[in-house]
Amino acid sequence: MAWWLPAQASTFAGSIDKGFLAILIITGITFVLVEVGLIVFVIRYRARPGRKAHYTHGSTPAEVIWTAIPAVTMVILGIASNGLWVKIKGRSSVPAGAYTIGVHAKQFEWWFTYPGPDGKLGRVKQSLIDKTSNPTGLDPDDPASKDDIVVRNQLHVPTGHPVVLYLSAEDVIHSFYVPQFRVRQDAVPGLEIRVWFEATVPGNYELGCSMLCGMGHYKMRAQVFAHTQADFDTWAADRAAKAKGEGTS
Amino acid sequence: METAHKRPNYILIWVYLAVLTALELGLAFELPISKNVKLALLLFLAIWKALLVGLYFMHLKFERWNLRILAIVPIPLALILIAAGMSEHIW
Amino acid sequence: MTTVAAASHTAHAHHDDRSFIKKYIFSTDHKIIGIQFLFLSLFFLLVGGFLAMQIRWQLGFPGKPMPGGSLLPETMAPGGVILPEYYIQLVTMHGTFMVFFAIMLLLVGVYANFLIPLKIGAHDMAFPRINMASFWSAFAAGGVMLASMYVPEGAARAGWTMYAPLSAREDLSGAALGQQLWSVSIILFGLSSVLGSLNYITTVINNRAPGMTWFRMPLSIWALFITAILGLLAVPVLAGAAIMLLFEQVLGTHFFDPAAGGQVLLWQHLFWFFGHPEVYILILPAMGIASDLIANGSRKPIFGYHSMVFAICGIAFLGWIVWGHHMFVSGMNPTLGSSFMVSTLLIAVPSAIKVFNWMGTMWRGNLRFHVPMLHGVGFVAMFTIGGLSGIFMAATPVDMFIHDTYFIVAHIHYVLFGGSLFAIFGAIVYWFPKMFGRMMNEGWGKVHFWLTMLFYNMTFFPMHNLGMAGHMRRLYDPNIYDFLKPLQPLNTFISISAFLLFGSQIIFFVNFWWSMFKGKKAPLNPWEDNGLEWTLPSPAPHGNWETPPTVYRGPYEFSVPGMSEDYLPQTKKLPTDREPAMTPAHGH
Amino acid sequence: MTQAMADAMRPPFPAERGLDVYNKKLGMWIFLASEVMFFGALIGSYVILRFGAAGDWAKPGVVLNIKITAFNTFLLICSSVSMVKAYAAIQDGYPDKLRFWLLMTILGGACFVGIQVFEYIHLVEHGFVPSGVREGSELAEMVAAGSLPAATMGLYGSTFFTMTGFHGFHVTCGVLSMLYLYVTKALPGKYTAQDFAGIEVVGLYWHFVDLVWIILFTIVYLV
Repeated sequence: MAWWLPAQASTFAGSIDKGFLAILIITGITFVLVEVGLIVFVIRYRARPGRKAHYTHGSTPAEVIWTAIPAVTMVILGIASNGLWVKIKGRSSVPAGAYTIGVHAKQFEWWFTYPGPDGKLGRVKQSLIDKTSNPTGLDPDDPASKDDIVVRNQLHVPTGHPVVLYLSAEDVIHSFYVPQFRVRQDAVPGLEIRVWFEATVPGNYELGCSMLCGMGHYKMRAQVFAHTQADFDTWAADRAAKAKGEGTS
Repeated sequence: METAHKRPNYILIWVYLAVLTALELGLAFELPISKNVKLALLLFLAIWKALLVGLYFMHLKFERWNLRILAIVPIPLALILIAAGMSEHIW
Repeated sequence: MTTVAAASHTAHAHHDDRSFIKKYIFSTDHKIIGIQFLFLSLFFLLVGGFLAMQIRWQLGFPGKPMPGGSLLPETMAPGGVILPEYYIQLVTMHGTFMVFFAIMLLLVGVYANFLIPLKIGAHDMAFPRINMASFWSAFAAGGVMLASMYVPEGAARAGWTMYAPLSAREDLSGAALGQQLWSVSIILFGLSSVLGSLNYITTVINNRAPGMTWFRMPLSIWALFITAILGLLAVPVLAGAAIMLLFEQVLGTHFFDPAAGGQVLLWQHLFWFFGHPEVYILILPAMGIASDLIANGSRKPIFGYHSMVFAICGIAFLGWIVWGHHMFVSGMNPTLGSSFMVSTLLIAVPSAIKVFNWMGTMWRGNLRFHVPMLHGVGFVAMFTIGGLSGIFMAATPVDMFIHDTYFIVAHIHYVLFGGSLFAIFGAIVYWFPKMFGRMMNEGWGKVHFWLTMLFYNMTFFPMHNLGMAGHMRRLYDPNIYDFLKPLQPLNTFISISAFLLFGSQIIFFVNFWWSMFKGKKAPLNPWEDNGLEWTLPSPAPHGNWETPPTVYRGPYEFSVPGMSEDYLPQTKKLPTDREPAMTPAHGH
Repeated sequence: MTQAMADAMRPPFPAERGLDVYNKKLGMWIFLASEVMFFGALIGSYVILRFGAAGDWAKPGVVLNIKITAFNTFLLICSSVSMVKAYAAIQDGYPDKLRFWLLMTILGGACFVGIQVFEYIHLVEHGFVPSGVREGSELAEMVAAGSLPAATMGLYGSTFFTMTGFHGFHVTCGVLSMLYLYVTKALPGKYTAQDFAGIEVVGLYWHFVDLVWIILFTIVYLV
């Protein structure tokens, strides 16, 4: 199945695939119609001696038909797609109570900030970013940042619970892409962009950068671990305890 | 054959432009009006001046419609670009 | 450059008193300028093809030394193994050369120049000297772009779309001079394009021969005219953006620098506001040319001429309000995304009208499969695939999945290679006699067509599957990702097909040069077409017509009942034809 | 324009009816349409950037000298009037009046460019540069003192110099082409009431440049 759509592992992966297949059917029918028509015409109407082409300048009913059918199809397709689009990317689409994760993209790595026990992400400031001691620019003066967990190139998410990511980029545009979740969103310097999804199938996935971001673009990869809720809670508690033990975030 | 077209009084247009520029300058000072009203007034005066130049100096007022269309067509396109760019900040 | 030198051999039949330099190098004759553009753009097509082969080598055989790669300097490919920084230069320059300097120059530079005066019955362009300036600034732009590959840090490396801030900051991209030269070249290119466009528009509006009314113009001229309007209004926006980018690189301005309040998405809005009309600049002339080829090959009037014209205008109009579909996942306002989706989907309507009308033209025709006709039919077949795959990307939720994957790479190549380039090959063969006075070889032309068709589909169709599997674009080595490892055999297959595709172009190349000197002498009207250009000798002389032709009908009157021949030239006066109500000639 | 004059500037080649405007004039209008898009991109970027800017923009008159620019604006308006007077003069068949008014226009345009160069030198001395505010300059002190907004000065410099710079470049091109026409055509008396295409075409360009300045002056200097 490597040449087909990847496995579905998020709540809207199924809907997106349905949209894909619907378009595949519509375009497939058109494709067969046109290509078979061309082949038939090419064979049937090839030049033969003593034959003359039919003299016509066109037909208005035909024009109306092949204007109206695509127009109606496209409008229906647009309306149908827009519902899903608004559900995924709309302004108020993020479900209430979604688990918050901060994603900080830089050449050529992903940094993930988990909120820790308080469930809140600390404030970040671009000016505080330091390559070794503070890669995401977390503000130590913010109480919410005290228990935050910062992890490099490993995204852990629970299944069965919506997750909202706050995407930021440090230098150039990067793009967050997990094919199995069917989710993609650019991380743009100067903007904080929210994107949400809900993983359904526990497992290991890969996160790739899908926007050319420099010569290391190809290796800007992170691992995605979708845990069951219980496993995720254990992992989070474990990391929180570890962070406390080290005395730093 | 004659000068069928009315030639505008160019000096009068010049006076108009000078007066409008002076008005704009007056608006540039601190005035007891809101910023937005001031902006609207300034844009209004600027467009008025631009129209005077376009219509009289560039003779658009005396040209056929098909040439006027040529002059007008790019403007909505540029406005679409600006509107889309600005909409990034109001959602 | 070889381009100009070769032009010298083309027309020795017409000796006029202009010096060699005036005649062939700094020529103001639209036909010579068209031929100059032809050599220039074919050269860049070749360069772009070479770059593509290197990309395909790396993807098909990652990390293996490339044959002949040891010729490249250490900074690009030490020991013949392509470096990541060289790979992204390859990707960037392949896109830049192909879009701006190959396809756009081939369609707008070559055929707008060569065909407009010939097909509307004018002596020359309205502004011959501006036309010459247009060629030489394109030449300079291409020279600068080519030179940028040989500066110490290498060429621009931010993709042909040059997204800021990667393109704007040398500390992030790793190239300073290469990036700046890209901006300079694009500004020069913008100048060339505007000069060309204003010439084409003026010529079509004011210099049509008596009787050549708007709705008697061939569809190729309609398409080139509308394309010129798109170029006129879109390219200055690119030039403005490139100027801002250049200032960002050189003067340290902050347009796209969020740290100082600049906006990253501003570049994308400006670029795609130009970029989407640009897409139609690249396909509309091909559509027009294909219409001419198919009508001629079918020996039938074009089906639905008026709706074809309106479809061209509709595509051009919609082209201005769809640019946001390149930015669905860019962080753009999602409400804008919804409106851009609807306008984008609507483009399917005029495109469908065109495809069905081409089929209507072939229906009950008497199809002659000369090489241009083969390319015309190939164009329709391949453009259909490219157009249909566009619908996937237009639907926003689906686009979220396949954006920036190989699906879009497949789409753009189906439109630009399967669409534009097939039409261009057809056009080259079709108007070769009018350019050089000789015919291209028919047999080798057919071999070239079939091999290209086969290998082209083997190269680009599997890319749809790569994209569906989630294969991102511009990856130096996809095997970094576990989920892309199973796709390596497919990538290798694509690469081998691409090499064969490139190899089959050698046939065309040889045929082109051989026919120029040794081809069969061309008669006046080898394709039995109705257009005005076929009333002129092959090659057409300087100044085109002694006395202007008078036009009595549209260009597609094939197989008119009651006529002995199956074509009826636009200039042939039948007893029932009335003289056009033309504006009288005016002396100085 | 009268029919006879229009005819004189028409190509001698018989043609299907076009726009009833001679080629050079039509070409100039088409060129101006592309210029609208060019300035539309520059001005549009300014509007978008300023609209989306995080903080306030510098108050008018603090960095830029409005008085001298107002005079410059007036100068450009005057040169537009003198251009149209030159056009009217040759239309009525007075080549000597044409020479006078054309020379006035050239002088006006040249003065405009001169004053703009002077303004630029002055601004750079004070520390206003395309990248914003130069370190250690007079303006940098004002930023530090809070009388200028630090957050938007970078954008201010970028947009100001790009827009006015390209406008100045267009004015320079206009002055040079008018000078060329003055020396090669107007001085030898080659323009007549039947043929003054060059004057009309360069005039259109000149008025357009004036028109752009009217917009720029308002949105850059006064808002």
